[in-house]
Amino acid sequence: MSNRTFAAAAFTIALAIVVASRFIPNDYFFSAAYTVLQFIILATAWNILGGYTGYVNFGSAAFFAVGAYSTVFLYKALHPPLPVMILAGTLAAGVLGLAVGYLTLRMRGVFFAIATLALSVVLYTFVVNWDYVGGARGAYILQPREVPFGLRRYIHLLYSAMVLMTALALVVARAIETSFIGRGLAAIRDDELAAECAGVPTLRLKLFSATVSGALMGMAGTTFPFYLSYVEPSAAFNLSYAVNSIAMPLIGGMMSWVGPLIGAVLLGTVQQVVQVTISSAWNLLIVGVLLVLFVTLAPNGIMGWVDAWRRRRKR
Amino acid sequence: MKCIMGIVPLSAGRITAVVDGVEHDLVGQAPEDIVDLGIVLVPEGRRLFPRLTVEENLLLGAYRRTARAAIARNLAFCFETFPMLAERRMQLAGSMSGGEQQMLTLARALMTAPRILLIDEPSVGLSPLLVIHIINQIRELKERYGLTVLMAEQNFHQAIRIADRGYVIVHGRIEYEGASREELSNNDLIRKLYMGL
Amino acid sequence: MNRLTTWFSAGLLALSLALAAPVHAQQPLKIGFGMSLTGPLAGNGKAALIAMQIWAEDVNAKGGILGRKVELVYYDDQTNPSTVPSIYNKLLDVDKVDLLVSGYGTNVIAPAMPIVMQRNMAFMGLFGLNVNSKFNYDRYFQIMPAGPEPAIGWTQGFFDTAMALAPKPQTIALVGADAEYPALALEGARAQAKRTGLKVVYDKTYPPNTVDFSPILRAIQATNPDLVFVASYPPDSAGMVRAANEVGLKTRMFGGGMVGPQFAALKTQLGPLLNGIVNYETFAPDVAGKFPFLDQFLAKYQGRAVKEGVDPLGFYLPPYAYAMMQVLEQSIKAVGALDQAKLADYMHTYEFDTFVGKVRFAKNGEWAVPRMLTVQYHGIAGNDLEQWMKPGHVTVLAPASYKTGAIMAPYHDNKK
Amino acid sequence: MEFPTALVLNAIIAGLLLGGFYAAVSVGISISFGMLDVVNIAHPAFIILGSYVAYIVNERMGLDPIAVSVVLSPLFFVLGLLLYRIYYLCFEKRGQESLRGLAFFFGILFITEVALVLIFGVDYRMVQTAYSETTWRLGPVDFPMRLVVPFLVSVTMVVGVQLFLTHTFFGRAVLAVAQDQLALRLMGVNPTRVKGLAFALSIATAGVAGAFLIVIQPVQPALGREYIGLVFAVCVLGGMGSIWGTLLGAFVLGIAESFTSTFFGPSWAPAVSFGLLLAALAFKPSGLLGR
Repeated sequence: MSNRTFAAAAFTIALAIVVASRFIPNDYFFSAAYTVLQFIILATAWNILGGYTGYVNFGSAAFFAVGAYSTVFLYKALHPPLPVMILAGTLAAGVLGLAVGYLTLRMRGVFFAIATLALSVVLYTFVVNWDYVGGARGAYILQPREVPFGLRRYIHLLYSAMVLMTALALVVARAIETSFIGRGLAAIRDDELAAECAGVPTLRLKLFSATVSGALMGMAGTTFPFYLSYVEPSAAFNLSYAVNSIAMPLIGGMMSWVGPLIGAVLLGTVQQVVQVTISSAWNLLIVGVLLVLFVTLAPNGIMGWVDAWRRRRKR
Repeated sequence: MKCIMGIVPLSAGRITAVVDGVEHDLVGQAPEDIVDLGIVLVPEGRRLFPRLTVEENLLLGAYRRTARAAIARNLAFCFETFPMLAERRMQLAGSMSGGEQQMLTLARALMTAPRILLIDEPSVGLSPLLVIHIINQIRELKERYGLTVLMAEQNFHQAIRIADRGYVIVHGRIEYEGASREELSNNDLIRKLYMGL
Repeated sequence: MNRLTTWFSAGLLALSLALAAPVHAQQPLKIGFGMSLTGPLAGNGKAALIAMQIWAEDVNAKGGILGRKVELVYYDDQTNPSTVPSIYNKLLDVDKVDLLVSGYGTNVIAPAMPIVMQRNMAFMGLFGLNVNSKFNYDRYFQIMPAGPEPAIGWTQGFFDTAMALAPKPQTIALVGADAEYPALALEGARAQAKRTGLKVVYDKTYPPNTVDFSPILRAIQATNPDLVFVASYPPDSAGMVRAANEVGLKTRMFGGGMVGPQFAALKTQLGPLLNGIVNYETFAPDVAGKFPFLDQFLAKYQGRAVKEGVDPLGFYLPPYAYAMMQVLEQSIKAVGALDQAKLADYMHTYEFDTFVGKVRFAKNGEWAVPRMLTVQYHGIAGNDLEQWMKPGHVTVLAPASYKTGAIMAPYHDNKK
Repeated sequence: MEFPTALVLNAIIAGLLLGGFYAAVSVGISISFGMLDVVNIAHPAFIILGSYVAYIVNERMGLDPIAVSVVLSPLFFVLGLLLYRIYYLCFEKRGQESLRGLAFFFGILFITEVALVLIFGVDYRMVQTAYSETTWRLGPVDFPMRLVVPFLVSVTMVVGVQLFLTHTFFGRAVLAVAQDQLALRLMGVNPTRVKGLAFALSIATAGVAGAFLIVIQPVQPALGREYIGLVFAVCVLGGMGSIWGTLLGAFVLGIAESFTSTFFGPSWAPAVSFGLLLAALAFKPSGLLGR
């Protein structure tokens, strides 16, 4: 399937889902789905740099927070319509991604991961000390009382935006994967030096991949302030974003765009279910145990299983 | 040689070694256990620990129990044989030139107090002058310690200078076997292979 | 394309499975909330939960409310605000609860607000700081006794006490953690300093995970302030108190807004180090006479708390969690129905008699009159818990109607 | 901005004391991550575990937490051996350690955290020691024993580790093991065994560091997360695989933190520390004393 067909299909399905969801009377579906979709975007975005290119980003929370805080800033400063805020947050996080891309010039492997972690701490400190966006106190972002498109509640609008953004993230990820860019990135992942010798424009590709990855993560964060109504730094920079955006592609499989999607749907749903069924410390335990089990027993994630199964069937 | 050391699994045949009159079957043993018998390989491509100092590299050679007993004597011998190493004992191994590294590799192997020394391509990447030097050092070791040395070397002329016995291996098969220097150098096969005659 | 649909529908299916919880008959009266049972605020969250469970048992023993048994439906919000919207939507749409109350603290109350407001539910908040200032929701009520202007009410006692000192203090240092509560308390303190004409000579914040506080206190000491106001959370409160002791801080009043000394853990661990500190409390054994019937609750609570491994004293949050439920109980009984508008009306209009005293709500849902106690710890020896359960070590300095003694200033003289 | 002598002196001393503690929490990472290439992100969780062990023994028997932790460090050593065994069998043997190993340790981090929550609850715990409230004063400079005792034990431990690594055959094998495992085998050393023992040593240091932690500040199960950034920062800033570097890096971060706190505003301390780390990574990736 060509990328264009795929994109058309993805957006058609996304629109269909949006329309179909209007008949779901239950708001819990929307907020739970919102969370899972948010993780799909984060996992997909992380995978562009982490899975395709082999640079482990520990600072997903920072990109997410840049998206969220750009919305907070614009809300306070100009109060523009939602699409503008989404676009602005995506761009801002993309710029941060570009900066992180330059870090890849000098660092590889764990050093890069630690640099992104450090970057996240530095950004956190800046946000805490930036009073205009609420600083340590946090900021209140009120959901508008009027909801456009005849939707019943604002969460439905946020959910619909999330569905479309998820489709966009998947289309972008798949396009990168199947194009010459994806092959270049894979070459970098396998052996950066050899790739460079073979004429792969490694720097440009890395910058591109870091920028796109960062922008998508930021995009996932742009609607977060409206979802919560109240943002404070520790919520926006929560460790769970960094952990989940690594764990989900790992569980799903990192070689293709389908892996993070499956991982996010699986782990995200399990988290949602566990949260409302086993309400105690045990729910963190489940994430921990799942993580350990998957990396020990299914080293290539669920997609690894699927591929192995397919290969066996062909034979 | 990698088969002897247990690094590459054996496809067929037997490997045995007689150390101190006891015969050992080497097949299926881990490299570290083979080293424990006194059989030591000087690997191709040097394989030093680049971020350790010369001295640390040497001391690591003396890890096995029997080597620790003789550590002072062996260290003194290494520094005497390769005075350059004594000068640079605090330098990081990775920052030395190729020839120096080759000497360190050899010295490090000696620190293990070997009974049988296997040397894989000692001349790779070295200038002709250095090759002569290294080969001379190997001869000295052999004579001084009564070491058994098994050396694989492309540089035929240098190699046969010190060899008691020689085997010519072409494409993995032994094509010729000789017991002395003369026997080896006056041979059709050798001439054909090495001198293009 | 087929693959994509499959994955999406798999996701939707998984979600809908989660939604398909069994729907019970409308028999019990369900009260729903999220509570921090894990994460940084879990200590308080669990303590509050125990108090609410005790309330439910008490009510059910008396035959429930409106003839219906009370059932608490709660989920762990992990002290993570992002979990809150799903929890409250689930409570409303799947569990079909009749009433909502909040979890513990501002950052889990605020995310519940838009959902509560869309459904026009009456909403009781448990120790949220000025949450309603942005939402202006007329069915929001809050049980923490900080008054209609929480930042001001919170700090009032400290400044009233300070300004009564002779000679009048001139300078003040403000310090607090980079987090939501300390930021608000500092905001209040700044306003109070302005009002009382105190000169602010130090005004800085620190990251909550700071290990060593002595550099901060030395910097403060270098400005030689008459008063030091601290707004902190438990771990940094402990660090501050210890560092003040080690640095040998000299000032006339020290403390004000420290969270932590209210709990048994810090009371016993810091012990004599707390001597001389002026701080806020919501209850003290010295004024137990003003809290009739509270002792029977505390007796029940303390028995359970030890088993659950949470604060064994239960002076701080649990009585208020219980009182929050009492307010609901009394309103429902008076209204005779679960009509949210009528409940809210009733709560705005009438005064409630709870375990924490008489409560009346202001227009914005906060207490009409602030009643945060300002106390001074003194005469503490050793690290046993017993001394804290009896009167004599916690003098109440403000508000006037609760006052049990005079302040002993300066702070460092209390250290012998 | 003024810099009075007494404040500067105190800031230096406080920074050194803090740095000593940071060195203790990071030295294990310096071994496992710096020398063995095992990205043990769960290290802080074992530190917290150490805190709780020290706490229980202190509470039940009134023994000094630091002494307890030193005596009980063999337990942590054994725990480390077991953990490495699992790690080796699941990841190293299959040659896929980096990212999956990282996720594995993330999982271990959560599991340890939850285990602690289930056993001890979520409340903050502290210990009281004989020296907790003593402060020596030398002129204008304060030496709070609460920090001095951990500092001394920590520096002893770190220096001990360094001497052990550079002056024993085993220690040198640890230094070499990540560089060339095959060459090490040719010296008659079993690299897996070396790595296992060295990893166990790193976990043993975590146990001791845990006792320092609970002497210095109150501890709750999730506190470990706060230290993830710090331990890697110290290790990388000091230089990978160098124990002296770790000690130096810890002192640098400690002093940077105490100076920022004293003179500029404590709120900026993390930005300064991690800014230093970023700068180090960008301009001298091998760290201060990296080889």
